Amino acid sequence: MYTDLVMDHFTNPRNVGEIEDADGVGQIGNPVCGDVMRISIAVDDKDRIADVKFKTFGCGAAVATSSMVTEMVMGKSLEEAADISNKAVAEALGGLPPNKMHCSNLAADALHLAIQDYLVKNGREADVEQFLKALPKEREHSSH
Amino acid sequence: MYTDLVMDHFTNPRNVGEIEDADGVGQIGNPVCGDVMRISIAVDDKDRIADVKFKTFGCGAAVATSSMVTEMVMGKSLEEAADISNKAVAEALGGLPPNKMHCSNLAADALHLAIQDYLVKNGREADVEQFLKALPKEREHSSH
Amino acid sequence: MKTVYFDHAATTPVDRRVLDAMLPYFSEQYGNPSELHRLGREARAAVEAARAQVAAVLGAGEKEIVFTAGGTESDNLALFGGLARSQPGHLIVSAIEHPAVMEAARALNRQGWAVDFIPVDGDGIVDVDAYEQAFRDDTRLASVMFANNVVGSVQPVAALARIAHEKGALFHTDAVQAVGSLPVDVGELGVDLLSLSGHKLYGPKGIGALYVKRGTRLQPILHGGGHERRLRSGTENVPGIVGLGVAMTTAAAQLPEVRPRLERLRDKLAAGVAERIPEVTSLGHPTQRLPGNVAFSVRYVEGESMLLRLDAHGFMVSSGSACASGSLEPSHVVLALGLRAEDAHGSMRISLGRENTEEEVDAFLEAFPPIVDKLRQMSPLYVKG
Amino acid sequence: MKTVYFDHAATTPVDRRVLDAMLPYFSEQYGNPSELHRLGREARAAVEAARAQVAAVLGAGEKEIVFTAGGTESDNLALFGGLARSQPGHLIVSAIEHPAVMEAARALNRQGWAVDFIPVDGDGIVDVDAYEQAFRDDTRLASVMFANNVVGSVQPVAALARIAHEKGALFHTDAVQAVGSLPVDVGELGVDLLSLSGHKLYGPKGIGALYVKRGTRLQPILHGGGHERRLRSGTENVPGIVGLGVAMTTAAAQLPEVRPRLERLRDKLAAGVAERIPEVTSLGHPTQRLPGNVAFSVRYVEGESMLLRLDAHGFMVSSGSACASGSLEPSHVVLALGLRAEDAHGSMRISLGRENTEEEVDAFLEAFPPIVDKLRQMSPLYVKG
Ligand SMILES: Cc1ncc(COP(=O)(O)O)c(C=O)c1O
Ligand SMILES: Cc1ncc(COP(=O)(O)O)c(C=O)c1O
Repeated sequence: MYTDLVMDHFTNPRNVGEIEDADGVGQIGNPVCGDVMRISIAVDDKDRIADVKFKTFGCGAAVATSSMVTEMVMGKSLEEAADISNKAVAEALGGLPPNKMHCSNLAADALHLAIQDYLVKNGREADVEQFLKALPKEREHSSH
Repeated sequence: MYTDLVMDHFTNPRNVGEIEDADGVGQIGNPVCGDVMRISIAVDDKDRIADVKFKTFGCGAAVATSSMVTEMVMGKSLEEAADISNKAVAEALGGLPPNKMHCSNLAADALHLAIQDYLVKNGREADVEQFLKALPKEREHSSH
Repeated sequence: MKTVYFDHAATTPVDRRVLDAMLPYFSEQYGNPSELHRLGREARAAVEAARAQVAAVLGAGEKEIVFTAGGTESDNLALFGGLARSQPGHLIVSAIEHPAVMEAARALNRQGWAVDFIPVDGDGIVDVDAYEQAFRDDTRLASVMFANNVVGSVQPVAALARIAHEKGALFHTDAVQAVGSLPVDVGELGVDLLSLSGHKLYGPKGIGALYVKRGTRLQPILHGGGHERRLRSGTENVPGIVGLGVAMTTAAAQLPEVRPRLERLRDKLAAGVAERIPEVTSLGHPTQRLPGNVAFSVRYVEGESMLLRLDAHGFMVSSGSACASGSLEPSHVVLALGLRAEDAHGSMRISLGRENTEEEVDAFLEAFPPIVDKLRQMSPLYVKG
Repeated sequence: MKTVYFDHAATTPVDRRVLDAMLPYFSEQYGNPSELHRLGREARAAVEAARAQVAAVLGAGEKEIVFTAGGTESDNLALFGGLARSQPGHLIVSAIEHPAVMEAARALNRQGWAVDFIPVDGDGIVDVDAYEQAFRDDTRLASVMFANNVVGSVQPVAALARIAHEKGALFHTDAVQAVGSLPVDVGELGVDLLSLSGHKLYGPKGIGALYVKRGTRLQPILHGGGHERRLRSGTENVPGIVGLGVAMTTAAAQLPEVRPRLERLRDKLAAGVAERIPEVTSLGHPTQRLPGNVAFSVRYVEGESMLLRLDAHGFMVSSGSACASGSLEPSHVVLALGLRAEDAHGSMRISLGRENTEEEVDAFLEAFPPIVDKLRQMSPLYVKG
């Protein structure tokens, strides 16, 4: 049911862990639903993601999308990173089973929350609006 | 579904045919129902069945019960022959499948009708009553 | 004694290639397709590959194939499942349906559905005018079989489906006898639901499929774990499904060769019987019929007694439909053709299959007339001595 | 890589003896049991011999065994068939039934039946008081499974059946997980209906049976040719039926040897996991449980991720019930035991079978702790680093 790439990211997840003194941290999901993802980022002075790490409680898809998103954004500008959608992550993995698309595919949202966290912490609320049009608004997901 | 004995009587039926100038003939069944049996008898002067033959249109059970009844009554007295029931014929064959008990197991009835025919032809209506208590009265069977 | 199997409409032997394909799935690749581990995933892949095979042969999409336990379940799922959502209304079936459709329709009738049984002509073809006129405002579904299991007649399914759709009803066809023997393309037919069964096409018993056209609303009749896109719960019969897939592919590949060959044998057999035995009525349509089906009625003798004597000579045939009820009633199909009950009792079905040969047909034509003769001599209905 | 199959509750490999017994019935003895010719009669005899085998193991009469296509169909036939004649009334099922009973009960509920779901205690045993009090004047049937497929708990079936009968209701038990693993005697249990499935006891997939106590009124859910004493139409799956018969006999013969061996392995495995891994909750009753079932919940990690990592190490286990819906909900069984949803997500089921060895258990106890450790390191919920 999972593509080889999903299994690869699940079995050998990239960038696992937590950045100490991270510039931004985003967490999404709910243990009751079976998926929690936390992404921490280090941002350099050119607004680039210098480092990114994740921790995830969840199924194979949850781990793989988390791992994939860290790989996709490493070294990217915040603006580019903000453009990455959950859908794009799933596509980069060669697709996910239909029943995994909704709940376990939230890694991009966690990333966006980490970016928002960074921007807010640095007094750049204005950029939040600009970068993150489709920001997850503590989605329905978290409470269902 | 049929016992070996049924198959034997079906495959090698005993006493097939029609007695010319029979002393008594009995026919029962209805082609619409798929079973017709005709039994003809020759009766000697000691009221014994000197010869008996059958013709049958019907399934394996119909043929086998016809054949069996002729074997059972050959040489018997009319009184003994009149005592043989359809059930006894089925038992002598080692049993019949349940769905064959009702419609295809009428050979004894045909025999009884042949005995009745003989008795009536010979002015012995009184004996009919005595010999054939359970005479088939053109049973429900024939019309269903 | 050499035996000759002439009862392929009742069931067929599993093809060697089919069995070989199935074998690994019993004791080695035995995973449950719902499980995520390796054995489970491999079983899932096997099931989906078989689904693709079935779909390809029918010209269907993979998501339109639901695996069931056989033709009977497919028929029941089509009728009960197709009608479950609606208030009882009206249902149309032909008068010569297999009991799997007939009894499902009767059960629906007991639940409040009005049912019309459409008559057939003397050749066993559905009366299209009567069919068309039977539709009512509340007709929800019409079900007419593709090819009849007793007399072999093939129905004008595409036309019947078109009419049902014009009237706003669903159309189901029981193609259990047709799939594998005739080309069956759901696109050309335009049907909404189509039933098939593995054991009629050299696949295993206990497996079948229902084609469910995309968008057709169907309710399950077996509830549970939600297998088969929620339409049929129960752990998948993986070896059976794999076998069905290969059986479909094999049958489709062989059809262009097998079909004309069987038609020739069929016609030779039918002509031979008619020539050699007086007072035989052939049953079903002369040309619009299953390639392997020969059906006729022999006057003055009863079907079972012919069948048993033929069996004693090594020929396995059927006296009509294989009905577990052991009913002694003459076949409702033969009666629907207009035969008198006494003649219907004398009906017989020979159904040829791939492995049958011309020698076997010749041997039958030798063996059969003396058997009929002997039985007629024994019959009180036979006048000419 | 050597693989270890620890998922016998999902399905089992077909036993060699079972497969050998089945093989002739595919391509040689392929007759349709409803046909009267030699091949048909031989198939009929094989079916009836298998029925006798199944009946003997259960302590039932031969006429009390109905062959179906599996556990799901048996469960559905018991519930829908057992209730069909009556006006909608009241139905009792346990809160931990398999979806085959649960969803059938829900479907009946949509048709107007009131349904009570009886809770279980923390060990997964039905609350007998709550059960008894749930009966109403119009309760027609109670269904409580013999042994649970997720947490392995074994229910007091005989007592539950007795109560149902005192209240004038029918009693059904889904014994799909029990038959073959525990002694199951319908006389001692006093049940009216009992479901079993071939592929859970080293028999083939796609075959099952329903025990129907003499005198129990049941309506078919599959209508057609009237097979199985009119209770289940459809050409008999002869190889499957033959396989089920041998599987039952074989399982019963091996039970006295296999059961204590599995119980020992089970207890060693459960103890080993509890010893080596902190914050693990074992699930189900400590002793009143299936011989091969080990179930537990591991905090801070999710079941599927454990399962997939174990699979990568060659160990095949399940994260709960094999559910084709691919639901992401935590198991309703584990929730019914009182676990919080977040902990229920970390549940895992190991189900041992005949061919498992102590070495395999030891290997698992080696491999598993580092996997949990790695996943916990990755978990944002795991606080102690
Ligand atoms: C036309 C037709 N429909 C349905 C069936 C039932 O199929 P199955 O025996 O696979 O249940 C059969 C054969 O038995 C058939 O010939
Ligand atoms: C307790 C229980 N009941 C019913 C079933 C359904 O059986 P089947 O898969 O044979 O339909 C299963 C297994 O899937 C089960 O474990």
